Amino acid sequence: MVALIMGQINRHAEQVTATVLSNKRVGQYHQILLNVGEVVKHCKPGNFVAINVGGPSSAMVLRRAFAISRISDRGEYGGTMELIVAPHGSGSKWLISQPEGAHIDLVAPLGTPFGIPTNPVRALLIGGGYGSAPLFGLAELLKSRGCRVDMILGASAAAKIYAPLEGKRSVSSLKIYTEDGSTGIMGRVTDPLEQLIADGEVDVIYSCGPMGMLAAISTIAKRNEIVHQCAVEESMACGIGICMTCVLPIKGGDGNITMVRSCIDGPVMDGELVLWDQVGQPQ
Amino acid sequence: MVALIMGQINRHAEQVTATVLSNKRVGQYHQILLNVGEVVKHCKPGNFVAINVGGPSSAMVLRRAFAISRISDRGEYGGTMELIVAPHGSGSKWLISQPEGAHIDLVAPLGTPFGIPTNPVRALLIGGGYGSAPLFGLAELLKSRGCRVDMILGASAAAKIYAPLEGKRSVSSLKIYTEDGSTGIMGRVTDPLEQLIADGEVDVIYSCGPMGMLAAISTIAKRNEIVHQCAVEESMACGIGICMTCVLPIKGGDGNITMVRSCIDGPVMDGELVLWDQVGQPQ
Amino acid sequence: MSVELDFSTSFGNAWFPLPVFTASGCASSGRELSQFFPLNEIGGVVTKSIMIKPRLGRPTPRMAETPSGMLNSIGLQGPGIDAFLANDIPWLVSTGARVIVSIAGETVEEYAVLARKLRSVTGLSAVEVNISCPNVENRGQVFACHPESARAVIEGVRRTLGGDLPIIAKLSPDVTDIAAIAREVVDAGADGLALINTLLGMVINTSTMRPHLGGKTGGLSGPAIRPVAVRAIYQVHEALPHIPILGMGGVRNGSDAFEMVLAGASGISVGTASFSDPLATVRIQRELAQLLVEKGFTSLRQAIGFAHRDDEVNGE
Amino acid sequence: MSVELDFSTSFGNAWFPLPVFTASGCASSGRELSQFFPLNEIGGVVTKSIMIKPRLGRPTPRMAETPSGMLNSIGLQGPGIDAFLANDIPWLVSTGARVIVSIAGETVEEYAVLARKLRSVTGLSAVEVNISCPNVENRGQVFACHPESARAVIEGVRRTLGGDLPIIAKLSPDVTDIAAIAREVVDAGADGLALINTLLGMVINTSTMRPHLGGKTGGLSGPAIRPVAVRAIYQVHEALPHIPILGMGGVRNGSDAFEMVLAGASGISVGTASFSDPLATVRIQRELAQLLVEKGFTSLRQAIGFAHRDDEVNGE
Ligand SMILES: Cc1cc2nc3c(=O)[nH]c(=O)nc-3n(C[C@H](O)[C@H](O)[C@H](O)COP(=O)(O)OP(=O)(O)OC[C@H]3O[C@@H](n4cnc5c(N)ncnc54)[C@H](O)[C@@H]3O)c2cc1C
Ligand SMILES: Cc1cc2nc3c(=O)[nH]c(=O)nc-3n(C[C@H](O)[C@H](O)[C@H](O)COP(=O)(O)OP(=O)(O)OC[C@H]3O[C@@H](n4cnc5c(N)ncnc54)[C@H](O)[C@@H]3O)c2cc1C
Ligand SMILES: Cc1cc2nc3c(=O)[nH]c(=O)nc-3n(C[C@H](O)[C@H](O)[C@H](O)COP(=O)(O)O)c2cc1C
Ligand SMILES: Cc1cc2nc3c(=O)[nH]c(=O)nc-3n(C[C@H](O)[C@H](O)[C@H](O)COP(=O)(O)O)c2cc1C
Ligand code: FES
Ligand code: FES
Repeated sequence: MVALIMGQINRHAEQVTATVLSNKRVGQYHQILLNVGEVVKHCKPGNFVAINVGGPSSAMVLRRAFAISRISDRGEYGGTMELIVAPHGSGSKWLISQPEGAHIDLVAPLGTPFGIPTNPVRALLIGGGYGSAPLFGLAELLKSRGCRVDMILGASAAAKIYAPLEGKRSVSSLKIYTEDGSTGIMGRVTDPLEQLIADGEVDVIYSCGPMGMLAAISTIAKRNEIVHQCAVEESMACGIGICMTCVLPIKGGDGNITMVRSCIDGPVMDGELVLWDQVGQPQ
Repeated sequence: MVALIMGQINRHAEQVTATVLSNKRVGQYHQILLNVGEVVKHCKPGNFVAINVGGPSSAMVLRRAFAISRISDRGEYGGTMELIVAPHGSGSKWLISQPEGAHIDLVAPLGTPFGIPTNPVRALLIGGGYGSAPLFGLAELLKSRGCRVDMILGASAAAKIYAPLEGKRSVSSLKIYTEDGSTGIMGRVTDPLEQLIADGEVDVIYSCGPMGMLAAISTIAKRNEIVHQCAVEESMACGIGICMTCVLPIKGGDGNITMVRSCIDGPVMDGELVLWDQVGQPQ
Repeated sequence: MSVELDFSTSFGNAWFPLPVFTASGCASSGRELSQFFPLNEIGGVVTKSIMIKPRLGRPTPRMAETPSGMLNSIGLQGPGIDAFLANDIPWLVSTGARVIVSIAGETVEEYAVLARKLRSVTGLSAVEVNISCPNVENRGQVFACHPESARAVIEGVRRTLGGDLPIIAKLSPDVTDIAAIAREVVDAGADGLALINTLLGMVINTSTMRPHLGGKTGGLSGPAIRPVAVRAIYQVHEALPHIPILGMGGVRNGSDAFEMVLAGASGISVGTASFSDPLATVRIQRELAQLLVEKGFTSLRQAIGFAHRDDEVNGE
Repeated sequence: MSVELDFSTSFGNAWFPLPVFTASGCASSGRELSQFFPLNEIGGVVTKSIMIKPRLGRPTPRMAETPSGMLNSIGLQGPGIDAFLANDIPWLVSTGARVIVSIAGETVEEYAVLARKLRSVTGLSAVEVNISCPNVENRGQVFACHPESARAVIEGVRRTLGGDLPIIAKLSPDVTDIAAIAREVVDAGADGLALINTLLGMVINTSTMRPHLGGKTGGLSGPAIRPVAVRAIYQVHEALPHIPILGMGGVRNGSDAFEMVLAGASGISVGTASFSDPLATVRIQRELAQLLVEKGFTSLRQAIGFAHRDDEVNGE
């Protein structure tokens, strides 16, 4: 696994101007393909990008963070990167309204990647909402290393499940859970987890999604002594480690709490180390 | 002439959503044609519009004022309005970047129109830079009332002269002055003024352009007792008479100074009443 | 709305069926806005601060746009109280609008004189006392900046006005401790507080390399200052939970207004937003009503200061 | 640039070849930004305010974006002065960067302790004293808000530090009279002033209907506050024309920096702008140089306070 508390910015991070190659609506999300050039070579599953939103006279002064969904450094455009964007507030809405050809100012790659096991293992990938975005690229990579990849996706409703056809190819199994039962099984991604682990189907869990989901998975993983790498999501003002807004409480080596920056020591973290019950609590 | 100090907002002013029909570069300016609907019926030469700029998450909180260049209430689109926009700061640059089909939030018509004489007179129209924009519509109107219309346009350089071909048709004569001589005569619009007046060619002067130009014309008009209607340009925060930022010092009836709002008691004012030397001076 | 919402509010003994008002200086005397909506469809019109004598105000330029805000330096241009009472008020009252007159003076005495003139005027709902004005008797320092001068103005107005018309004291955010000033003016007889006036700011014109505004400094308003306004409202409501607050400062939509209500505002004034949207006041009022209903409130009153609900429990 | 420009500046006896700095708390200890540009190509790095002990800081969320600005409530998270001096400073000094260490305390004594620790550290250019911290000995009121406590901190630091290292006192804009505080701290031994720290603000989360930030209130920064910063710089330069000012608050480009220089700043710190543009500090420095040359200045010094040039003539 990757070292967790490096306290160092991704050494490949740079500011680039990307061009929108396509922008398609997929369910409640937008799939945005960007031409980003050379930088793609250093992007790994789990990394994210930080995007300037709103144009030159925007009232929005902070970048927005988006997970890198998939990358390609071949093809007619050179390096391309795909983002899956949920319309949330004004920044994401601006982004999904960008037409083909628009220029996007982004900093990439940022943060830690998912750690890739050196031996083939049985990996369970769990995604919540747009949290599935980086998991398909991860699945491909794991598969290419001989891992077996199972995937569970969950969301409140069908339109919030992101599971592209191409992506499904890289997984051995895919289960979908929705809270309203509008697609897949009615329930939550954590429902089948204990059983799968008991059945010996899981060596390592990779997850990405809402913090509550990550916390719940962490509890189960810890109880069952399964390694759990999760990509967290805290409000970030800078994305490059200089503002200290994105911190999470971590169990330090000495047993004390440490507040680490999730933009450089994350987003991918060891779920066991995060003190989930203390996130957002006064110290 | 129109009453000058009415202290009342243009009674036809309303907020409308306009659609960009075309947006063309003309010299240093952009000629923007808007579909504005019914409101066009109440727009007169001299009136202006106030436009929201920058879109929903813009840091620009104030509307921008633009003179109505020409209007048409016939044609395939219903009421249309043309604006001539000079790229200046972020607001005007946003406006000139709006593509065909974009929606524009505008308030129109605003302010006082040029007063139209009841008898046919010899009218001299003087425009500086984009200040010529409203003069062509005015020229057509004056011509339709049997007036003779001469026009003098001036600017620092050729690219800042706005004089469309169609517009030229409505004037009997057109002289152009540029400070660098890059087109027309080298000099200023005021250079030939005394002589034209002395020659008995001018009953009334209409002007629109930079404040310095209007002041200079006013001095000459006053000395020669020629009526001078000028469209002024002060910084405006609201355009509808509620903020008191756009004021100009006027000689009141009692000889005292009055500060009138140029957005509702202007932009067209009696040049003789404006206390030009006190504009921007502490009272 | 299908759900019943009690949208009324009070400042002292003045009851208003609706809670969103214009902000002083951002609606002149209401005439212009009345072309865009009927003035009796909002909480009320707060008029531009009026002084005793006619005033020409500051030289132009009087405004500068700033990021998400603007500076103004109008310098209280106006016709003087007599012309104002003769021309503007009767018209305004005739529209059925509820009227809050804002007054401004250069001495404690001037405020009292203004209050005396208002005593006999019919149709007024309240008086807003703009104490963010330079005190000519004390090196031009703003009344609202010092507890003593703030208190003196409100005491004078209270005494002269008699007991009927509610007084809303309008405070400046440019102070070290706004809750302390609030306490003084309430103690001196204010029935409510208007929070906040503009922040003192400046823009230098990089072409002329001089202060851009004719008056050099100006008042900063608009969305840029909203976090400061919300904080001031929150602090003052915490200190004086029973004093109604007229909240303002960068309110642009219903959600902004709701934020202020949750922080402790009993009513909202809309200023700068009217410059870009003449319908802002009615629109914001409508949006606020919708939000209250969506959140399950059946009256505005329930929501006032709701963001403080943990305070008693947690201590802090 | 083909034209010669003397772009250097001084704070007390510290001379800097370049005038644009990072802002405290907006560059951590420089390491991350060094990936985007060499740290010795700017005026210097002002480090995040360091306290005596390690601190975890405030709970999350620690930030909220606001119109043209943001609120932060970090609560001075940091490793404590000893770890900081052991790990961060040697690295920073090794990059060739000029270093200004920012210190923060909860008592007058703590500031003095911090100053003592800095005495023997080599490679520092100056100390920035962040007095916008709650004074635990006086009801948690911020040191910078009262002349006496502001003075006490700076006197303590000056005494302990000895005479060599220049002191830059960083003031809060949340005061009634910033020039008065400035006078006190200069009198107490500050060689320069940093203007301005953030404004106290708050955002209410309309979903939870509670203050959005874990720490309830936060500091407002970014372009939204620039007019307040320019005004503060202008006022303080007017009151103390010979005291160098490190200007900051919403500087986003060269023109913003130029505005502050004209108002009276001898140097510029760039904070929030680095969050959206990691290269902001160098870019702004380059743009400022271009503007100075375009306007015909041959040195930064000539432009400092240039907007005041009419003051002597016109009085005001
Ligand atoms: C590491 C990381 C990866 C992410 N990946 C994705 C992704 O792949 N797809 C996607 O749709 N979204 C993703 N998000 C969430 C995305 O950043 C937010 O939805 C977005 O910032 C919201 O901005 P806004 O202007 O639309 O909303 P607003 O609510 O207007 O934003 C206001 C401020 O709050 C911050 N903010 C709001 N919501 C979030 C959030 N959920 N997480 C962090 N900051 C937030 C914004 O960045 C902004 O600074 C990711 C966030 C992080 C931290
Ligand atoms: C009655 C009237 C009619 C006008 N007609 C035209 C026209 O037909 N074509 C045209 O190109 N321009 C016209 N202008 C000028 C136009 O309003 C400004 O160029 C425009 O507001 C600049 O905005 P900006 O965001 O591009 O510049 P910025 O400098 O970024 O604007 C900042 C602020 O200053 C104000 N401002 C800046 N320059 C001016 C100015 N010259 N006059 C008034 N306010 C200004 C802006 O409105 C804005 O509030 C007119 C102005 C007025 C008052
Ligand atoms: C152009 C302008 C003029 C103002 N005039 C006054 C005034 O006369 N009296 C007063 O108390 N406040 C005045 N204010 C302050 C506003 O009433 C309000 O307190 C402030 O602008 C904050 O609200 P806003 O951000 O919604 O505009 C004025 C504000 C502006 C922008
Ligand atoms: C996230 C953040 C953290 C900050 N931390 C500190 C700090 O530790 N010490 C300090 O003196 N100022 C701190 N500041 C204030 C800045 O140094 C600066 O004074 C202020 O942000 C205004 O500048 P800006 O608008 O360019 O950011 C901080 C600001 C931000 C945004
Ligand atoms: S987002 Fe700024 S340190 Fe992580
Ligand atoms: S622009 Fe507001 S009154 Fe004229």
